[in-house]
Amino acid sequence: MSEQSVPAFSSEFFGYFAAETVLLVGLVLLIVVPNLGKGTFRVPGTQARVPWFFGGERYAFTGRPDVPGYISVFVLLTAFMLLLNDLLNGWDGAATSALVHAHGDTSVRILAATPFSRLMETLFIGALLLVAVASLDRYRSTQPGAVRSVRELYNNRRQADLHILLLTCALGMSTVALAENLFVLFVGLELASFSSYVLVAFNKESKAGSEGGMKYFIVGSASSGVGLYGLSLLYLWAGTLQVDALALAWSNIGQEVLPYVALGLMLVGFGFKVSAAPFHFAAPDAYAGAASPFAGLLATASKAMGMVGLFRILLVVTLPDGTEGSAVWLMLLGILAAVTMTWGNIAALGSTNPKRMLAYSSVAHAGYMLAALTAVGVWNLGEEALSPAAQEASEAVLTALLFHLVVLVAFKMGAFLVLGVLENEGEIRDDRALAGLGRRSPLLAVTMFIFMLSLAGVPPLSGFLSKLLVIMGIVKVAAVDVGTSGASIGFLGMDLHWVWGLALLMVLNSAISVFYYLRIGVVMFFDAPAAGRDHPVPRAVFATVAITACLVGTLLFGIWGDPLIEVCRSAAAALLG
Amino acid sequence: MDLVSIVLVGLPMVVSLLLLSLVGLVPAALRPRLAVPMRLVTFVVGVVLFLVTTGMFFGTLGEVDWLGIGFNTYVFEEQYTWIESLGVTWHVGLDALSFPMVWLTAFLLPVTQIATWNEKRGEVYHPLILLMGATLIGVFVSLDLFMFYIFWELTLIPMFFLILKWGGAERRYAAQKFFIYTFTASVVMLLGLVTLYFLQQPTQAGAYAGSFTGRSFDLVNLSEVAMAANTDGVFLGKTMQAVLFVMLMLGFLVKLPAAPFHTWLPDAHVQAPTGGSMLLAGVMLKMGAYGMFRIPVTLFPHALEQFQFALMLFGFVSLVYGAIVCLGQTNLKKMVAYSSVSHMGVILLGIASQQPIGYAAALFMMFAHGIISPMLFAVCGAFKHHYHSMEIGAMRGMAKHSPWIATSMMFGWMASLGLPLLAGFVAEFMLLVAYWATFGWWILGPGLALAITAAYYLWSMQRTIFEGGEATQPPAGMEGKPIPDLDTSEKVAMLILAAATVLFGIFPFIALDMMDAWTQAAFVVLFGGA
Amino acid sequence: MIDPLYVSGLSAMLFVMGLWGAFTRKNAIIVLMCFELMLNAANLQFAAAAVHHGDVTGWIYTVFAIAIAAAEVAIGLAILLSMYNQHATISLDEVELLKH
Amino acid sequence: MSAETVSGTGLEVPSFALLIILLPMLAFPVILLLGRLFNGKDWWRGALKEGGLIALPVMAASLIASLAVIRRFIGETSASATSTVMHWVNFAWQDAATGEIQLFSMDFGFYVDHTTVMLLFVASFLCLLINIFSIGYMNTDPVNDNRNHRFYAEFVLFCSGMLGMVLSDSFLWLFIFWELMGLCSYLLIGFYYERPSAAYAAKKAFLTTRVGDVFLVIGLAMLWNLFQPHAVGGDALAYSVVFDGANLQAIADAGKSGALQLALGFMFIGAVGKSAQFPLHVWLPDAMEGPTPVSALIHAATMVNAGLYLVARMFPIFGAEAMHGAFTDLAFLIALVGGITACMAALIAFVQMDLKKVLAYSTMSQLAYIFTGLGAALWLANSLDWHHDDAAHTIVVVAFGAALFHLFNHAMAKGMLFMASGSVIHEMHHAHHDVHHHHDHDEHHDGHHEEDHFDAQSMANMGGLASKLPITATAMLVGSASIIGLPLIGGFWSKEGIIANTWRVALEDPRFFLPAILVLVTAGMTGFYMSRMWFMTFAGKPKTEVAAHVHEQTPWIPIPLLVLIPMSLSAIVFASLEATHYLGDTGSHLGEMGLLDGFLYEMEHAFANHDPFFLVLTYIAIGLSLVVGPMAAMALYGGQLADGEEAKPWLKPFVSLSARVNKRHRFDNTALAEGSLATALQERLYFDAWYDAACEKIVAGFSNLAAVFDRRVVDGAIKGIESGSQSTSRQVRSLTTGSARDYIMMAALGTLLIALVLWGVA
Repeated sequence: MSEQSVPAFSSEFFGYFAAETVLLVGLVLLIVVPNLGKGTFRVPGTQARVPWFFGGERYAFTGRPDVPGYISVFVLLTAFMLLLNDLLNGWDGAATSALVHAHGDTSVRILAATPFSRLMETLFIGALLLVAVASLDRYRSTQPGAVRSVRELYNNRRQADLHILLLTCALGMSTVALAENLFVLFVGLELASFSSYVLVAFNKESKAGSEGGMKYFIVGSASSGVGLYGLSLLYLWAGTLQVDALALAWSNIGQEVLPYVALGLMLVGFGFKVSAAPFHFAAPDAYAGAASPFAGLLATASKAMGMVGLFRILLVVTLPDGTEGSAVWLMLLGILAAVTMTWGNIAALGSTNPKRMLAYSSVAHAGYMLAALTAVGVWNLGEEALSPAAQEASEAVLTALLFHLVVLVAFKMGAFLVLGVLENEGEIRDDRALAGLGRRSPLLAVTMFIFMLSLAGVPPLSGFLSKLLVIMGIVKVAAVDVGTSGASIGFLGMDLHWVWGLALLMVLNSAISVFYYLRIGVVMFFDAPAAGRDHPVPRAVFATVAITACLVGTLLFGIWGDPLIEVCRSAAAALLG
Repeated sequence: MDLVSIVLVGLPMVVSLLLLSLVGLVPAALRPRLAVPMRLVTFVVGVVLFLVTTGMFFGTLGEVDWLGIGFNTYVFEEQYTWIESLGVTWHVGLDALSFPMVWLTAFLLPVTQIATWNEKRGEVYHPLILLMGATLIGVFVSLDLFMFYIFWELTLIPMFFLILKWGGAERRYAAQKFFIYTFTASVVMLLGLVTLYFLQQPTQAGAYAGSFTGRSFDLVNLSEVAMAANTDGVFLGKTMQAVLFVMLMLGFLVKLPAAPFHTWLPDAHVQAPTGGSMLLAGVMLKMGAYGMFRIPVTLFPHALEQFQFALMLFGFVSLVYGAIVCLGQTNLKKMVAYSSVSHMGVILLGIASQQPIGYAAALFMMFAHGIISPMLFAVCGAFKHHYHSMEIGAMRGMAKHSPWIATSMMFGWMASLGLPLLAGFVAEFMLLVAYWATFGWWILGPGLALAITAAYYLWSMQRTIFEGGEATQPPAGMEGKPIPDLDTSEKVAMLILAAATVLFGIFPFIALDMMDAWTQAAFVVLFGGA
Repeated sequence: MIDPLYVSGLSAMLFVMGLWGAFTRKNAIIVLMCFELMLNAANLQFAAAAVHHGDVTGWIYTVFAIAIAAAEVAIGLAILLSMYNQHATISLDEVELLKH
Repeated sequence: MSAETVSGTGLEVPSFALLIILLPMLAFPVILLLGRLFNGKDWWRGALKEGGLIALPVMAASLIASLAVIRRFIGETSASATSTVMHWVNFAWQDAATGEIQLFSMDFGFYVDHTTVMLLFVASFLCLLINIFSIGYMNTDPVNDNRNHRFYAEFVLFCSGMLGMVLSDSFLWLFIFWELMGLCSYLLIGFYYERPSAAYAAKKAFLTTRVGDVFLVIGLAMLWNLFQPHAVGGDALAYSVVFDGANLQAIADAGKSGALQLALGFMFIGAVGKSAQFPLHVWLPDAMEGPTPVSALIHAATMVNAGLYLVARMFPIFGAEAMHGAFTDLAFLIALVGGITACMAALIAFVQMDLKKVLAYSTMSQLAYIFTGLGAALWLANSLDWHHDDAAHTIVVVAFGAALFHLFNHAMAKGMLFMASGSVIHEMHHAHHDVHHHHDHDEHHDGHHEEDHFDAQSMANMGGLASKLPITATAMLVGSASIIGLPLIGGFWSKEGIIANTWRVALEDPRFFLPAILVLVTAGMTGFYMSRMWFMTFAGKPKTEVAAHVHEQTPWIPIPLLVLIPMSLSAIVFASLEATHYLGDTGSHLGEMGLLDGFLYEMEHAFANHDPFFLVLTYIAIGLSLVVGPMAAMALYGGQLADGEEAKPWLKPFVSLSARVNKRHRFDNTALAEGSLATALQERLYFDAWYDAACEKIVAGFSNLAAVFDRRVVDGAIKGIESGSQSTSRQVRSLTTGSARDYIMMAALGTLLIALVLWGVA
């Protein structure tokens, strides 16, 4: 793999990181543009006031409350396109990745744009784009052209705040995807997290909104504190937080406790992000309190961000080829996966609030992904003979995981966006909000049902293919690479590794999950509309566009998943080297 | 032309999806007006399907000799790459195992529509029926495990809506139960399929092996590999074969359904609308039996031998227990539903017998029950529709008022209890022959079931259409009103079904011959006939 | 010079205190302070490790971590304010509308 | 007849034989459809007699075709003929073990031998007669308004089933047509479906026979598996395969003769059900709920004979050399079932007041005779070395022939009796109408019958009809005489043979004493109840006003009676033609000895047997059946006709004899009639009650229990999982307490655990 090194902030840098640059510029624009006005600047010591077009009475055109939204959508769309272009076409044909290093020392790796990070960035920006587009309806509080008042100005500002937060979130997530140093990753993570805390608490006019935000913040801060402490322990042990150096250090690990404890503490930090049990508790409250699109963001992009962290520490750092002491987390992660998926599903089973239900389902999905991660660790039993198979196996699993993360954006976000449309009518407290949707708006209801079926893993939707890929990854590891290697393992008398049991648990869990996903369908198509929600669904053009995009993704990647699988595969290969 | 992909699967699926989207797009007020054109279009498509399959049968389309196809070779075979990295292909084809089922589906589609010609909200109902048919045909023509599974699960969705939107009072519960129950079983099956997939050797994965995984979902290739491995050894080893067999069979047994996994069926049937029940009993249950033949039987003959007795017990219990439970039912439709459980037990016994005659019996039972049970459910539907009650004993002497309903009921009931010269008899007799040869005195169970079957059918007739003396007892709520008989469309449907029952009763060889041919070819391969 | 490991021990104590306080105290402000304790434990650790390894990046991490902690408190206070607006309390135990 | 010669002579059954079956079968939908379309139209009722006149030519054609077939085969001595008509289910596969090609075939074909000839004649002849009778009986009965097309349609289908069963060439097709008849009997018994009793009776008949059928079909499955390895064409149930001596030898060599006996035993249970033998006899009396022609059809011409036919078809297997001595147990069982049923049915017949029910029990009893006779014949065939020993050959052949001949005689007599009883009932009905609805004749509709509670079938309402219904009375008399076994006519020839042969076997095999004694006693009992029926109906004074106004008026009805009277009377001709030899032996001609020699031979055998044992036995039997039984009946029920009534001269002696005996020897039987035995007999020995109770309590109870089990336990498990998971969900979700502190605590605990686990690993 050829790698192009670029010093930070050189001209090449802006070429390679055009998307991130666009985001940054957009951020500045979002701060500046709504504030353009007839403001003047008093030259110090004089009475002369020089107009500097900032503050004061805002200009009519730039002060419109919908402008920030358009800017943000435009910026995100541009970034998305740039990333997509990078992802599909590469950079200049020669280099497949670009590395940002310290000035003068290419061994100090800071950021790296690889197919993997590009894919993740595309995912993050894509999810944010969907949220931004959907938010155009959500927070358009006054009609364009109406008389502006102080309150409107206030709204305008809030509008700008929202989109600024989306863009900072985007930057943070991009950083996570690009980071080659765990501390950089952590900084990006915190940037994105802080934005998401505020986004969750954005509904500050409602009790639920502020409460959800508070809980998410408190628990999130606690776990990131734990994570940072784990990071510091790791630094204490290794003297570096650069990923490749850590991997090297890990491969020479001795009988030490420190790194393992550090690893465990970091798992906590990322575990919160992916909402793995028992770090998921705040998630249902946060989802319920937040506006639906932001809840969708937490369930997709934010979770993917946490997964990136896990990939970095588990797959890149602690899993070098067939050495003693690697993949110590195998059993731990297996238990975590089993508990998480079961807990999520069982809890979702009785949830009547669709948002909480989706939150729990998100927990369950985290469990599936952890199960797949567990499987990657299987081959690493310290047997050199397994090394070639190992590479293949972890690639397969990682591909499945990436595919899963990507398509999750389509249907999970889609489901939240549908809820978002309904939220325009009032808060969603239980599934009566969805009642009678089949009659009120058949197409919306069918779309929602498709999202639900996809979440449940019904073919031929992308949720099925992703789940299938995950299962396939696990089974591949359990059934073949280990089974035929002569390694003496067995599960219930079969020539299968016990992680196959995780696959079994996973399919059983999907079966359980059908119950609550299907209930949404039943409520939509069977129950009569609730009082106050019996008129046709309010028009929400932009949200509809976003939902349509999600629907297309759900169907397309399910029926024709091949291209995405290829992309994910090359991304996986890039991450694992 | 690729008849199977384009005409048999593509056409109904595309047409129904287009029509459904159209209904979703027009304003709510206009939707009822679409009912008639929708019905017409879907009906025409259904008839076309039937004509095409019939043409295939007679060889006018494709010039197929259905008796000479052999085992694991197919006609109308088409294969295109679908998901290259995983080795998934769009692989369709027909053989003497799947063709009767496809034919049956194509036959039942228009008949179902006729029987429920005036179903409410027809603009959605009729396209859904067509969609149902498309997915069912998809299951039968799939020769790729991935594709098979996709269609397998897809069948749930139209049926879910049919039950949920057109069903009885408990439809909400029934629809969910139906979906979840069968889905649960089939995800276990899926895990089995995936495990099987990865247990293939990449070197044997054939031309369509996935670029990523190195294996292929192609069933034909897999069967060949398995057959070769099974001739001088055990494909995948004894343990794995047993494990996979169990996992796959679980999915199929629940679908079939075999006791004790049957309880979704009575609920689904009782609540489903007539059309849904007709297709559910007529074709959908056979998916389980078809799947058994297509995958576990073909791939794992050793496991089949190993589990022969267990399989027989499942069939035995389904047959006998199902019949006994039938006798205890007071709801006509529930009784018929349990009778389906009982009859599906016959199929299971046929497979368990591991006799060529038993296989042929099971295959023909699938077909025969596919003709007879829709009629039973059409009768139940007529009871519901015209009498607003399906309680046995809630009415008496209906034969006097509704001779058509009574005659249809009598005919259907008699066909179902295995009267000679009607479709079900040949299968039952062949089964008994095979069963005695394999299991000996266990035959008393099926014998008992035969008697009980007669008992519950006769009992239910006695207490609905007969008796009553001078004052026949009308169903509740209809006292003093004229009691209606079948509609014209229902009459037509009944006549068609009855005619088919008689046709295949007197000339069973129309369908049986090709089943025999398949069985014959299969046995040579599977159980090592030189 | 103090052995960096002693500093690490201190940071470990700080961390445990912070974590313990985070779920034993009801007052949200105090909980925020506990978070600061946890973050500062990490900072101390970074500094100690930087000394231990003689690596300057550890100091840089510390600086960044302090900035992060500051931002966190700012956001935290803002969120607590809005919570106080709605619930008229900053006791974590009295804000339990969303559960199960 | 020898088993070796059975398997085909190359003589083809003419293809028109198919018409015998096909015509009625096709007439079924035609009549049904036309009836449905034109019901109520005048021409349909008048010109076509609601389908009766469609059925009539069809049945006539069927009879003609039958006669043509009979004519071709009646003289054939060598053997039976088979011909395959339709390839039905054919199937071949390669045996896994041997690699041989195995065949499976269910082809349909014809098989004609002497038994077929006889039964074909009986069936088609009686069917035609009953058809004629029905036109008189059904079409003038107002109850049947607008539904006679159903009757005729089901009737022709029934006939088709019977004829098909007789003609078919394998046990499988025998069974297929057998079931077809079962269906039709169900439909016909339940013809008056609106009557609860009819609906109940129909169900009972079908179910009871179904129980037998289940065993039959299992027996067939067993038989199939026994013969499958030896079946050349794959059709292991074809007579040509089953009767083949070599095949049987192979089975015997394989040590499977026990299995074969088992299979035959199972099949016999089917016959027991169909022919209403103990213990599956309960359906037959109830089957009288059907219209009288149906009773005639079922009890005389067709269905009940099916069981006998099935057992008779087993003869070549019993008689095969290979099976020598292997099946004596089964033969005994057959005879025993026959003996018990004969006696039991006769006993019950003593107390029946319903004319048709007496005939029903009489049928049961007579069929039992035939079973006993068949049992004896089968025992003989199985035990004697009759293939090589001429004397033994004759014994076996005559024993078998006697049973079959009794079938013939009984069919003719019973058909006549039922039609005569139908005539009585019908005229009683008419008279009843005339008496009670003289003035509003046009207005009567279904309703009146039920309201009146007048039982036209009860003999308590009759009496003294000999003068009013001369033809009917004559037919009744001849029929009864034939059943009783009046020397020289009808059943005498065959019944004596049956009794004699049963005793003959009893001398060899003491177990047979039981059936032998039973049939001998039953002969006397038969004399009693048949006489009782006749005298109660025709002698004495009319017991009701209705009975006094009866007269023969309905067209069509007397025709079959007039035809059948000479049939029964001329049994001596058949006997002289050595029907017993002919029927029992495919190797003999009809009338081989010539008519006169035959007559002398038979007379000698019957009345002057060289063997003193059989001579005595004959006279005991005659004495019992002709003297003891009828005298007792006369003493109890005899009486002179009302004043001014004049019976026909040939009836007069019987009436006056009965009056004389009645006057002289009348004895008081009140004590007996009110005794517990009589009550038990009234209650049909409680069999029905027990069976009903068993069905109600055990079967229904058990199935209700099973239904509850299914709902509560099997489905309950599913529901339990569902509700259990819901409550688990509640509990799991209750851990999400809503307090942020708890969340942190959980996370901290998790952290601790993770740290500990990893510490442990390290």
